[in-house]
Amino acid sequence: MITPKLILIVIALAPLFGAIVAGLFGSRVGRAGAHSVTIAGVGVSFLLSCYVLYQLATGGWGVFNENLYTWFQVGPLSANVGFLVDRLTAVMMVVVTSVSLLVHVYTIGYMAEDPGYQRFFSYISLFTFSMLMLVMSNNFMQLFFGWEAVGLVSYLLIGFWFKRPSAIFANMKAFIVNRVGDFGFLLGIAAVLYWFGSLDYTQVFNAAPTTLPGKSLELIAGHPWAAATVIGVLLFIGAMGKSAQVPLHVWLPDSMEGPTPISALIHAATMVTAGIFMVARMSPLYELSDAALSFVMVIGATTALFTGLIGIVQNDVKRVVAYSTLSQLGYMTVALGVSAYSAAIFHLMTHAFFKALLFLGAGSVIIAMHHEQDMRHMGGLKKYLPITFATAWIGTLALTGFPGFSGFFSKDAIIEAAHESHRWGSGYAYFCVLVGVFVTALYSFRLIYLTYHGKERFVVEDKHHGHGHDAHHGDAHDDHHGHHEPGHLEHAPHEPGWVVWLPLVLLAIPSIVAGWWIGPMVYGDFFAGAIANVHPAGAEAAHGAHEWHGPLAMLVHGLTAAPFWFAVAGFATATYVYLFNPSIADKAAKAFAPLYRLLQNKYGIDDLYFAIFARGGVGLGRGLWRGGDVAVIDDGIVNGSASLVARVAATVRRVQSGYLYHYAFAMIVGLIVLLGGFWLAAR
Amino acid sequence: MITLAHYIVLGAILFCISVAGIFINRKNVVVLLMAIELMLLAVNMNFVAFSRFLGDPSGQVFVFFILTVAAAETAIGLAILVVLFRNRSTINVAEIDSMKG
Amino acid sequence: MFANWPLLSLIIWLPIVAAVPTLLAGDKRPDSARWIALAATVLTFLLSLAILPNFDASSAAMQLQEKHLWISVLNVHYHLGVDGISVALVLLTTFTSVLVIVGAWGSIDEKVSQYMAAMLVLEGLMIGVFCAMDALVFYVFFEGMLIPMFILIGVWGGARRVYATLKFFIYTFFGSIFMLVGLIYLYFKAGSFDLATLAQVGLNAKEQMWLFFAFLIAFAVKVPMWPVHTWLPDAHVEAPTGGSVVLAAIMLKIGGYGFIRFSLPITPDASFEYAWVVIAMSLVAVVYVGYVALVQEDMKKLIAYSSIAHMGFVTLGIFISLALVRSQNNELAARLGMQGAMVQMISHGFISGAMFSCVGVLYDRLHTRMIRDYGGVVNVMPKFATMFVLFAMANCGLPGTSGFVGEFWVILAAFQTNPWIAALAAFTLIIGAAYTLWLVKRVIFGEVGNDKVAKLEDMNGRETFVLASFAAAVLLFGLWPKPLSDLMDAPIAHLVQQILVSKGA
Amino acid sequence: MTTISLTDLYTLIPESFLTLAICFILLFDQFLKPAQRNVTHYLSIATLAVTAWLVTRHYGDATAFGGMFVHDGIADALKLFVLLTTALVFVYARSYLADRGLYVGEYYVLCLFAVLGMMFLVSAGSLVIVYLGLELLALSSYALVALNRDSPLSSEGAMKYFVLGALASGMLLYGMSMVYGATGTLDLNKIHAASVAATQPTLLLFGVVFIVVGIAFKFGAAPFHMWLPDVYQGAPTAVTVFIGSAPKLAAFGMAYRLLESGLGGAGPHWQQMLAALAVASLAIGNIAAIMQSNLKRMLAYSTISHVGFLFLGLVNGAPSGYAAAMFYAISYALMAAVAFGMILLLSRAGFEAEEIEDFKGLNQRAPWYAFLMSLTMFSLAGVPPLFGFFGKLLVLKAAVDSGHVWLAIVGAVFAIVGIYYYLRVVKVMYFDDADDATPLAAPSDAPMRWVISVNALALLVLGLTWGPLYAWCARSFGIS
Repeated sequence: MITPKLILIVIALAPLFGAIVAGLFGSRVGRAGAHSVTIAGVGVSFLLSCYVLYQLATGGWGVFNENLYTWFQVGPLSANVGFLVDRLTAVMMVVVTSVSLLVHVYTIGYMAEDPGYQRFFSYISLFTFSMLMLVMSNNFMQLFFGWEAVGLVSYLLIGFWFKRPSAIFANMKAFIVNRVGDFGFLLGIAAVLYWFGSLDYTQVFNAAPTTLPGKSLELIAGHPWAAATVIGVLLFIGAMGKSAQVPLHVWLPDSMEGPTPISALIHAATMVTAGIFMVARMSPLYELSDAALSFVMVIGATTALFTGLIGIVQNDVKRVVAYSTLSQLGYMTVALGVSAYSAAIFHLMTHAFFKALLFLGAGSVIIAMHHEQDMRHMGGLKKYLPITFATAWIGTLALTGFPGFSGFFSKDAIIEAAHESHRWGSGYAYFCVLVGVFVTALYSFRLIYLTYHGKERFVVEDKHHGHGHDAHHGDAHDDHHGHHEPGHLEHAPHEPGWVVWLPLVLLAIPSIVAGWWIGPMVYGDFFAGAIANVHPAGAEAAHGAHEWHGPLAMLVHGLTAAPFWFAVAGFATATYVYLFNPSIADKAAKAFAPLYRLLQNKYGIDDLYFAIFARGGVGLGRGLWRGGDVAVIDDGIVNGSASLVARVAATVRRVQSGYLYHYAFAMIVGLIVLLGGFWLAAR
Repeated sequence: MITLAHYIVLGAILFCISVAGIFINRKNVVVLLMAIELMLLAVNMNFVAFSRFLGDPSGQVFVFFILTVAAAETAIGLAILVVLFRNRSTINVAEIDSMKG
Repeated sequence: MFANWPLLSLIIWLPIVAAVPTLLAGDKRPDSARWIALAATVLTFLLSLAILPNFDASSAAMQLQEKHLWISVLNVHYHLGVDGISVALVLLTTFTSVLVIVGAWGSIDEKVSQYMAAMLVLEGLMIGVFCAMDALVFYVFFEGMLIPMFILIGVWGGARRVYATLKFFIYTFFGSIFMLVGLIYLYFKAGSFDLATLAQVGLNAKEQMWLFFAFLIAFAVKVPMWPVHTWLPDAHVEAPTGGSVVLAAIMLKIGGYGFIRFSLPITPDASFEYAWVVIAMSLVAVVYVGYVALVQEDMKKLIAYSSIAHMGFVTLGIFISLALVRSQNNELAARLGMQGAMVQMISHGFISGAMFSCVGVLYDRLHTRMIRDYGGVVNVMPKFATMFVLFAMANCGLPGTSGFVGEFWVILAAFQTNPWIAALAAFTLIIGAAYTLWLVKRVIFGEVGNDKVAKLEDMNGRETFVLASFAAAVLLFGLWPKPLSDLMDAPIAHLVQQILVSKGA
Repeated sequence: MTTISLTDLYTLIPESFLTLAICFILLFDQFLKPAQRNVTHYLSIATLAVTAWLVTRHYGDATAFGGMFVHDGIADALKLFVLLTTALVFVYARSYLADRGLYVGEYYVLCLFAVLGMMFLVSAGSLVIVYLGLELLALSSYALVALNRDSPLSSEGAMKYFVLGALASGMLLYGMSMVYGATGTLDLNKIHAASVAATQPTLLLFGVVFIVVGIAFKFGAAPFHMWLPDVYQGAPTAVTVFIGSAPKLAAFGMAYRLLESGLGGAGPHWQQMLAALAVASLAIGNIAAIMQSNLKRMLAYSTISHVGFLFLGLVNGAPSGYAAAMFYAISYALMAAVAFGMILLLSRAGFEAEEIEDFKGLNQRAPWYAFLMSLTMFSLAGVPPLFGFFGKLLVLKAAVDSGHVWLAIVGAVFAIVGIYYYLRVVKVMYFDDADDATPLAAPSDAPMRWVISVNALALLVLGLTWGPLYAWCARSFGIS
């Protein structure tokens, strides 16, 4: 009996099954076995997700909301594991499984030489499972479960090459910074339980409009905070960690230490958007607090602009894309902050495709360049990697919002929404997202030019003594990071096999066309019921819908709007500086040295955190340990009382002098004391 | 007129002298034995005086017992003294301190 | 079929009695000692499982009661019984004991029979603690435990074992002796040591205060709570692996169990009045001890400190619940917090046991526990590394592992009293991850640290069995803790009712 | 004065038998060659056994000689345990004595005389009997301590014991004279009546102070304890084991007779004094014991601390308190017997196992005895489930019952201090490596091996089944 429930269970568990097989029995099933079973698992999930989306979109199914089993039960309160699948979920499921499937395929090529092949497949399948659990959850507990599980897999994958000191530093950093976010998130969940007495989405959302207003919490005596604000801000702190919003963004660039496929899947397309998804999911709560939304908006805007700026000065091809991801996540967050949730989700979707595309393209370059990631040693790759080159252009155009590409629609909707918003801080947000367009175009085309155009800045040493990239194969404990001299290659770069370029092509298609669904998804009521304030009667997005005349009209309108011209300006600057006159870049760097250094140092935030939290924490710990535990408690009180007893004992021993007359004297003293006591008592 | 109180005070004085003899004496163990005898005599003085004053003979009977026991006690004390002297070649109280602490 | 058996007595005395043949096997026949011990613990475990079908989890009543007159003049009974909380802890004990015996198989080579015998006696006494319904019987088991543990640490321990074991013994004795005086006072008031009777006896505020602090010292040392925790790191560091496992997995739980059995029912008003003391101490444990754990250079010490921090959640949960039910009459949240505390106890049993077993695996190979002597273990021991990372994640409370459940509920319940308490408690998410993952980074990941590490061999079947068993438990109760909550819900609900009632006289 | 009837003698059958038997042994031993000393040994043990049997035969309340001799459950119980402990001592002491050329009849005769003294002491119904019993015990003890005539330590100990003992009995007598003066009688029952009526309170209470001092000395309570470490250390271990065990029972009997039977009316006064002495004893005993390296000396200080605990029971001043104290005394006597017995067991010709260091690595050399010794140490320390714990439990309970909660807390605090030095012995046996790891040659004295094993295991078994014993103690004091 194939019920929706069964289908959903299969969707969730198929990748888990793949992960278990590849992980625990990796050596038995072999490489081919591992990738076959995981790809099959994710493939099944993908197909069924598409089916679910189709059913939901066409009205074949209603919203699915059912508990699978009770996880914990205390009296009337129960925490369950269950699925809430509506259109929002379904879109996320399709995004997750589709990108995941393509990344699985791509990995076959990318990780071909890696000794940890099966392990890698196991991890990414496990990730898919976790992410699905996150998006399909119908309650806060399971949301947190998925939330942390994706964090775990991210941790494992960033540190996949566990011999690299930088990798195992990055993964720890990622996990701990995420934990800072989770700290708030968990408290947010606690606040939800406090006011609603339930962890179930539906119950909470239904009760929210009646429960929350008027409730407040005095975190600091005399300063009551509205309940909705408390919940909103706390939950959003979680999102800040997971979606790498300032000031918890520091982990994401470092996470590029992981293999590129997971940068595409986890750190661009899906996991980092969990925060966006979460806020959209919680929109019924956020709608009750303007303050929380303003907070969200300001954080998002700051992220959008300022992390984008850092992207301009990065030389590592993956890091540029990573900062671009940060910036785009900021856009989504701004959309959330102005209550344009569906726009955020829409951008999330398009971004997933084109950002995965960009990452995988970068990965393709990296393979071709034998794990060289520095753009300063690239250039002119277009003739070697035609497919990658073409798809990279598509991705970049989508990212920069070239009219007609998916990014154009999604981003324009956000900018428009920010423009229309009257919420506190929306002016700042609008400014940030608008300037962000220029920045985006600048770093994106810089990447394109430095990588694919211009002169070749690498040397091919055609040495034929077998020191090719196959040389690693024999060594099981191979450090994957080649020990080549930078910019020296044994072979000319060439397009990797079909498993690599096929996903690029397949991702390029939605990168172009996905935007055309903007009508129903953002301005229609596709998400009605799933997201609050989706209806045209709502505030900001509704304003946009008022003028909504279809995507084509939007396209035409877009050509005259400010964002487009900002993008063009960015493109022009990049083209002039990096394609035609590369020396300007260096001159500019020197001319604006302080600014350049500031960006190079990522505003010093990483260093500051390291000094305060890492060093400071260790220092504090050492102080507490040596000063508190060892000095005061142990040496002072515990051993101190022991040595006090010993000192007293030494005195007592001296009294026991061995002399008879002292003994007798003691007796007399005892007698006199007793007599004295008696005398006192008798008085 | 000699009252009971006088006897009691005398007994107390004897007792104090003997006690003082025990802990002030730092020379000779034999003096200790004498002090002990004196103490018993103080007690006997009390018993006899009380017995006489109360008109109850049992106190005087007790005195006989005490005297007898005191004799035995002295005998044992002297015996120990001899043993001690044999081992240590001294009966100086101030030198008997090999065990302490 | 076991309905009429004195099951509790059986599981208490079977291991203790089995210690005799184990000891008689002598050092010349270590294998017989091992097999006898294994058979005894496995049998005990099976018998303890037999409790479940004969147990009604929906009832808060003490079940499987056995009551025999022990000291007629004092009206003391050998009175055993279990409710859901006890059953959970008994099962934890019997389960862990099997693994400890298996784990000792290869790592203890000297005086095997004595080691096994001490472990068996210890097991029996610990089960006794969880089954005792008479305070004197409880106390006898509670204190009796010290002897085998003292021997275990002292004989098979590391370099500073004498200092550590004396510290352990005297610290614990220090705590419990005041409880003894308190119990005697209660007997004076109630004329009985029966726990149910003691819970009924009326006490005025002053009496309750004194008794509360007497119990607090005893159980705070046992848990251990800051600032009486400093015996634990030393004891753990010096103890043999099995000793550490038992200590962390079971013995510490007795402190938490004591709060629930003694402090709350007997002195509810004082417990409420001074709950802030315990809550403050617990929060210090979470934050302060978390920082201290961060800088440890010895793996066992680090895990020991992390144990203290985690046990902070147990005490926090218990006393938060008390505050909730007393000041807000929020019974549901109180039950939640209490459940959290109890689940945390069980879960910490598995996780800390597993972590110490992990360290044991490494220690057996290189005979060092220093973090700096390792590095890149994953390169040579992939299976082990997988387990280690799993338990590390459980240790930092990753959802899906049992480590999450308790912390989650305690934090959620704490929020209902005061968000700041919850915030400080939730700080463990960060600091816990920091010290655990830093440990993982330094020990497991990276290039092979040195030549000795390069020669390490991965776990053998026996070690895999031990860690896999722990892993199964950690994952089972992480993904599906409901069996635990069902088991303990009724007694906790009852307890919450009980502490709601003031007993001022 | 009533006439002396046959029933009076009948009441005294155990004591009479013992007296005759001692005289017989004293004479008989003269005709034995040294090689035949075993006859004396077994004869002595048999005498104790028969006496015990006679005691049980005459169980029940009776008085003799106009109330001078009291025959009640308390006396009987104490006598039985005195006899039992002495028998244990004889068994433990034999090979030690034989190895050192001390295997002489005097040892047995003196011990038996001391036993006789104790039997009278615990049955005393009059100040005279108290004094006579006490002196019989004391004089025998002085001689016993000096038994090894060639040992300087032994004679020094004896001299200290003698002088201080004489001083103490002088003080006791002085107190008795005051009490006599205040009450006009030597009969304890009449003194009790008079003390309740308290016609001469000042004089009476003045006497009470001195009597308490005498009792405290006999127990070895601080600050009247100074003799104890030196005597325990100086005496041959075979003697230490005797004076360290049975006389505590007698001292309890004496305290009960004097303080409760006699001076019960002054209870509140002497209870306060005992409380003070208890605190002092707990403190000094436990603290001084920590620093000792000589096991006998350490056990001596530990005795002082145990006396402090025992006093907690006496402070109670009610039957349940006395029962607790008696229980404590019994448990202590049994524990002390093993503890000193173990020293005897491990010593051999030319080697005294007196130093704690001598027990190093005993677990490697003789695991069984190490186990027994550690049982004893844990029992002395008061760790459940061993016997010693329940004694502590009962006396602490007695203190709490009488409202002396603070005293119980003091006891508890010093129990913590005390645990350290007992653990040290266990530590030395189990955690340290022996200098000489060769297995210890099993002592040739098979009865001793068996008896000491049973004695030590009894500490464990009685720990689990102490109910009947306590019931017996309680019954003796009229608690059902």
